[in-house]
Amino acid sequence: MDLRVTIGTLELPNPIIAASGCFGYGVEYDEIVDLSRLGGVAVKGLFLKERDGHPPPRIAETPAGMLNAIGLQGIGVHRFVREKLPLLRERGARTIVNICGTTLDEYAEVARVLSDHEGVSALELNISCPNIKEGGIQFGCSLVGTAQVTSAVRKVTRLPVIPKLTPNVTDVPSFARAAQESGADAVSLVNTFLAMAIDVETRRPKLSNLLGGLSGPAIRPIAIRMVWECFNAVRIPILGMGGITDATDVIEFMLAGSTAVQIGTANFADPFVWNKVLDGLDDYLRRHQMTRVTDLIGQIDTSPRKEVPV
Amino acid sequence: MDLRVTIGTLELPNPIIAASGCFGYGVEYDEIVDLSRLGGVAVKGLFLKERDGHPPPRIAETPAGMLNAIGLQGIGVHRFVREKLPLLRERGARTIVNICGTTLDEYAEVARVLSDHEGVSALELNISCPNIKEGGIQFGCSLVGTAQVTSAVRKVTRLPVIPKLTPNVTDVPSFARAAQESGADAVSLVNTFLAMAIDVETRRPKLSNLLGGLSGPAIRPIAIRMVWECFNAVRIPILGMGGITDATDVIEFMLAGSTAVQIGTANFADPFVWNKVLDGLDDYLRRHQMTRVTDLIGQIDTSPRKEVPV
Amino acid sequence: MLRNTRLSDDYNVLTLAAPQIGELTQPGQFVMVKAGVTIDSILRRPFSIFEVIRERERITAISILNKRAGTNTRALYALETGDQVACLGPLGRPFTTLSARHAWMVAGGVGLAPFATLAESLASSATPMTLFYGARRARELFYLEYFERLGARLVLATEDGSRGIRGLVTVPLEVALAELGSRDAAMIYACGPEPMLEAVATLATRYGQPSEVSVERVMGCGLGGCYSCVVPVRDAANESRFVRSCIGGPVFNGADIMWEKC
Amino acid sequence: MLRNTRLSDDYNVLTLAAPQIGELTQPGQFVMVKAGVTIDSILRRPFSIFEVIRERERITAISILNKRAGTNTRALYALETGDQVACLGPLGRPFTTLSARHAWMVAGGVGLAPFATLAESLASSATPMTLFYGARRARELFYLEYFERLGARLVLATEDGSRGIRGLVTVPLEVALAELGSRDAAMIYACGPEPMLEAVATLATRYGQPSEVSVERVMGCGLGGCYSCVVPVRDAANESRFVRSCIGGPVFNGADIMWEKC
Ligand SMILES: Cc1cc2nc3c(=O)[nH]c(=O)nc-3n(C[C@H](O)[C@H](O)[C@H](O)COP(=O)(O)OP(=O)(O)OC[C@H]3O[C@@H](n4cnc5c(N)ncnc54)[C@H](O)[C@@H]3O)c2cc1C
Ligand SMILES: Cc1cc2nc3c(=O)[nH]c(=O)nc-3n(C[C@H](O)[C@H](O)[C@H](O)COP(=O)(O)OP(=O)(O)OC[C@H]3O[C@@H](n4cnc5c(N)ncnc54)[C@H](O)[C@@H]3O)c2cc1C
Ligand SMILES: Cc1cc2nc3c(=O)[nH]c(=O)nc-3n(C[C@H](O)[C@H](O)[C@H](O)COP(=O)(O)O)c2cc1C
Ligand SMILES: Cc1cc2nc3c(=O)[nH]c(=O)nc-3n(C[C@H](O)[C@H](O)[C@H](O)COP(=O)(O)O)c2cc1C
Ligand code: FES
Ligand code: FES
Repeated sequence: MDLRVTIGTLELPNPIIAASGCFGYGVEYDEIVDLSRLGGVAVKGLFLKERDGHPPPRIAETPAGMLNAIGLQGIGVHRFVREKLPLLRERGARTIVNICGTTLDEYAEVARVLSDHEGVSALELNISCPNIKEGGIQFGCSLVGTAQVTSAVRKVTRLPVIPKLTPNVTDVPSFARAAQESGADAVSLVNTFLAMAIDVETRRPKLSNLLGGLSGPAIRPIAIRMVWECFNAVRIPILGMGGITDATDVIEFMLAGSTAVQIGTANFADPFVWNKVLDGLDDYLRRHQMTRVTDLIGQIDTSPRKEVPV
Repeated sequence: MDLRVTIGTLELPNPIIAASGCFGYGVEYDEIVDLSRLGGVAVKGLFLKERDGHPPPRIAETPAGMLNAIGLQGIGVHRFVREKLPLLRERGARTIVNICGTTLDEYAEVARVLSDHEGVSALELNISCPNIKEGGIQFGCSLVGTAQVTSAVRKVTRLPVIPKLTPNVTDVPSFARAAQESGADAVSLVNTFLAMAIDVETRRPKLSNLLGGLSGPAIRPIAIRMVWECFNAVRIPILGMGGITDATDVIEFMLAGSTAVQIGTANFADPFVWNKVLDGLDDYLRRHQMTRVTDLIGQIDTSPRKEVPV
Repeated sequence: MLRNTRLSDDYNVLTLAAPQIGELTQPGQFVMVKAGVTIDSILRRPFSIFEVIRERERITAISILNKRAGTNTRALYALETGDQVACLGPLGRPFTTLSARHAWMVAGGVGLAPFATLAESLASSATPMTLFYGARRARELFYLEYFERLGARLVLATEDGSRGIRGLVTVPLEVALAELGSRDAAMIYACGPEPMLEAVATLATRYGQPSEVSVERVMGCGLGGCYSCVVPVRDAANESRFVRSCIGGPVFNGADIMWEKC
Repeated sequence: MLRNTRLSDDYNVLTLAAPQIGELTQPGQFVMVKAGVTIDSILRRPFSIFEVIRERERITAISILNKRAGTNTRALYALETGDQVACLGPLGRPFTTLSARHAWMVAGGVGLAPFATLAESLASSATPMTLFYGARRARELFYLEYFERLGARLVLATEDGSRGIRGLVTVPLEVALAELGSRDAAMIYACGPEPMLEAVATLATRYGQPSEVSVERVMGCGLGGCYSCVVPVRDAANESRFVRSCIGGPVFNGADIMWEKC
């Protein structure tokens, strides 16, 4: 079974990637997950400097999903390359670093630092985190901002550049196009949906930050729609995500047009999800007499229906 | 316990309304629901003429939600006033008619027909149905279109005019403002989220129409966020909805800024939801020593948190 | 839930303590059932009312014949006595049983479900009846004695030939229709997969007999609220119009459905 | 799940067939548990490992002490023998038990949970120990004989005065601290509601004794993946830094937590 997929110049042994912010810096999972077996590991969003994030409570559960407002707590890019990258490299993980910035210069600077170090496979540009006021989503919600961040990073690195798009806009494909035209090698989508929950007994928001990002199975049908829209709008590969919990969900995202997928929330619910998904994918291809996973990409059958299934 | 709420000139005995498209024309529920006990009944979207809608399958379940692409099948406004309105009037239901159009003239004409008949309490303008190509969402996704439809209907009726906003846009509050400035008495939100699901075994979309609208508990946290954003942006009342299943959810929507709420999908799952919700609301007010339901509206407590609850 | 009788690895009969529903049931009606909300499914599912159960002349319960097909039917298969099941009904348009004709019931697989109550009703009016019943294999032909006891003639078919005729149940049906004398008349009732219903309705029309078919559409509410369950029905002008099968059906005149638009 | 022992209307002990977890458990560690995904909750929940259960010297199981508080704890209360429970662990930093001091355990309500294994461990090293244990009422003081059997002195407090001292458990703790001779030394362990932990840590500092507290934060993953579970901890420069309590804790030095930022 050939599970390999290609994102720009990056070849992955399979399309299953740990989603940023849902897998720490990867090293936390070293004991229970074979990091080299994953297609890739997208590490937690990194600014240039350390950040302490929002006060707790930072998460809350909602129907078939969860809200988070972590506020991008993180150790900054310099400590990352010193303290975390060596182990990831040693394990043979394909490390995708999710980078953040409050200014274009910061994005570029973080990208530069990472490009200087071996063991980084690609840069995912977080222009879509709904949980911080400065930077991030302020770029991701404007076409110009999306193009600016992408170009700024493109100029300073030869690594694959993957802007991560927000779903909180009217027309996601136009953002995918803006990314493509500014030199992106691929796009990731979706980040979380801006959302909110209130504890009716205390009348307080369930998150200290009031607003947070919705992830998990609840958002999957919307994410699938956005992947399919973008697949029809750009030529570059799509890293699809949003509510994947098993191989069936992976295949749904690939049929809609994803070249690879990321799994976030489901890893919290079950850190052994990876083997389950990889085995399930293999099993599906076998049952359908396929040999290459890439033959799934965008292969939804939208031809007119001959008969209504009963 | 005073459950009365006011929407423009319309007074409702309680804030619980059946959502459009989820309660037929109301008359279907006459045998099992006391229509006069509901705050109001929003009937299925009506064009000027009859429409046959999309071929089945028209619905599919998704995590904590459902997709629909009914395609606004309906009997048209003339048959409605002849065949359905008399029973609704007789039962003392406060009938909110959800009106559709492919042109501004059609919206105005439907509104005019309805304004001529006794028993219509308000007009809800469906400018947000994601399931039809012509009309509807093409108005609802543009500020100008929203303003045009609202003004066109405003001109021909004295009934309360309630544009129903789509959640599939970057900035819902700007649409609420456009509606307010064009003479709307209130806004309804949210309609369904444009979404999609694929059957991985057949590789076909689960809906004949490919795309459909996501409703149900899954969307609640996003809808709550949008209600709260709009509450902070406009003076007119908000009819909040999206995933309400019980009194707790109603209260969450009211705390976020809704004056009234609508229940859609949950009525499919349990057509006896209405008594459960009304009793639960009463019980909550009693427990919290409140006498007026209106004291909940927008009363989320966002003051800085003194201590983290444990 | 009073009793879960597992008939095979896929089929079971659930007895539900719902005497009020039983009192009102007419053959061909259905209930909307839910064994519990899960992350994958919040909506109820439609099931034909299989038996109306009497104890000492009083109606005490109803049952449904369940076949594992997906999320909810799997959950219904796994239930244990005492579990709560939400059940709303009886719903829908029943079969027409006024006819003094010979009654032919055509059942495919779990499509047997509406015929138990229909046979009871036909037996009480002494209408002669035949059950054409097809399944994948002999082991999946259920309740044969039940129908025999009510006086039904049985014509069986299995796909693997392990009992009765090998092939689809429409094969013996066509033979029987061809053998019908020109003055004999049958009323044909059918329930099963949609291609079978279409075949039955087409055969009935070809041989000049009336038919009633019970369609199975995905239903969101069962009450006419959602418009999910439509079938294309011929209107006065011979045009196709989508009719809600939960309130306009599930039983339709076979000749009224525009099968080519299905 | 081997056994569900309901101790009261709110508390139960679940015995889980997880010998491998038992083998590795150190006092103060926890497991991430899930009794089944529901529409309201997909994430696991953290529970202290209560007992490590041995049969004929072999570790056969662990147990957790569960208190009904919401969706998942309600489901765990309702489980029946044989039900499947997902259980991941042991996780987190355990208590420090090297100290040769007198061990004082301070438990509030379900905060008793980590002290059963701690008491076992302390008993095996013959460390003298006292359990300060507070609950709402006498009926909610559990496993007293268990601790007595291990040689622990018990100091009880109930909010309604139905057993031991009336009031919070920090009241007798403060009395005991005040009575401590200047050369006597205790190591104070605490687990319970956060205001209690703060009070214990503050008292310990005031009386010059070391303390370790086990904090209870909402945890999304238990493995350091999500950053949901942070507590503000003093860094070298005396500044507050959020530390993940699932891997940096749940046991912290009481003096390290910046309670005013909690
Ligand atoms: C009026 C009526 C009476 C019925 N009576 C019975 C009965 O007596 N016994 C019985 O076992 N079943 C009966 N069915 C079918 C039963 O409702 C479906 O098997 C059930 O909805 C499947 O639900 P699920 O959650 O198990 O499957 P899902 O997980 O929802 O789906 C599994 C598969 O079944 C298909 N499916 C889903 N719902 C339906 C549906 N309503 N009709 C056809 N296919 C569907 C899906 O497309 C999917 O391919 C009846 C259906 C109708 C409309
Ligand atoms: C390290 C650790 C060890 C624990 N050990 C035990 C134990 O041994 N026995 C036991 O009964 N409980 C223990 N808890 C607490 C237990 O995890 C919570 O009671 C549980 O998460 C509540 O889940 P729920 O789904 O029942 O409640 P929910 O429906 O999620 O919430 C109910 C209420 O509890 C609050 N809550 C939710 N999660 C937590 C949490 N993690 N901590 C505190 N409050 C929370 C919510 O804010 C809400 O007000 C421990 C917690 C931690 C962090
Ligand atoms: C707790 C949490 C933290 C996250 N942090 C980040 C982050 O740092 N950078 C980022 O690009 N996305 C972040 N995300 C978004 C996820 O990477 C992913 O886009 C989203 O959760 C949808 O996937 P899922 O439904 O599989 O979780 C975070 C999500 C969660 C739940
Ligand atoms: C089957 C179905 C049909 C609907 N039809 C309409 C409609 O005709 N007009 C309209 O404005 N909204 C329609 N809606 C949207 C609902 O009124 C409501 O906005 C949405 O479902 C969110 O609420 P809920 O989560 O409680 O269902 C429909 C929704 C469903 C599920
Ligand atoms: S099932 Fe809802 S209208 Fe028929
Ligand atoms: S619980 Fe996820 S990081 Fe601690």
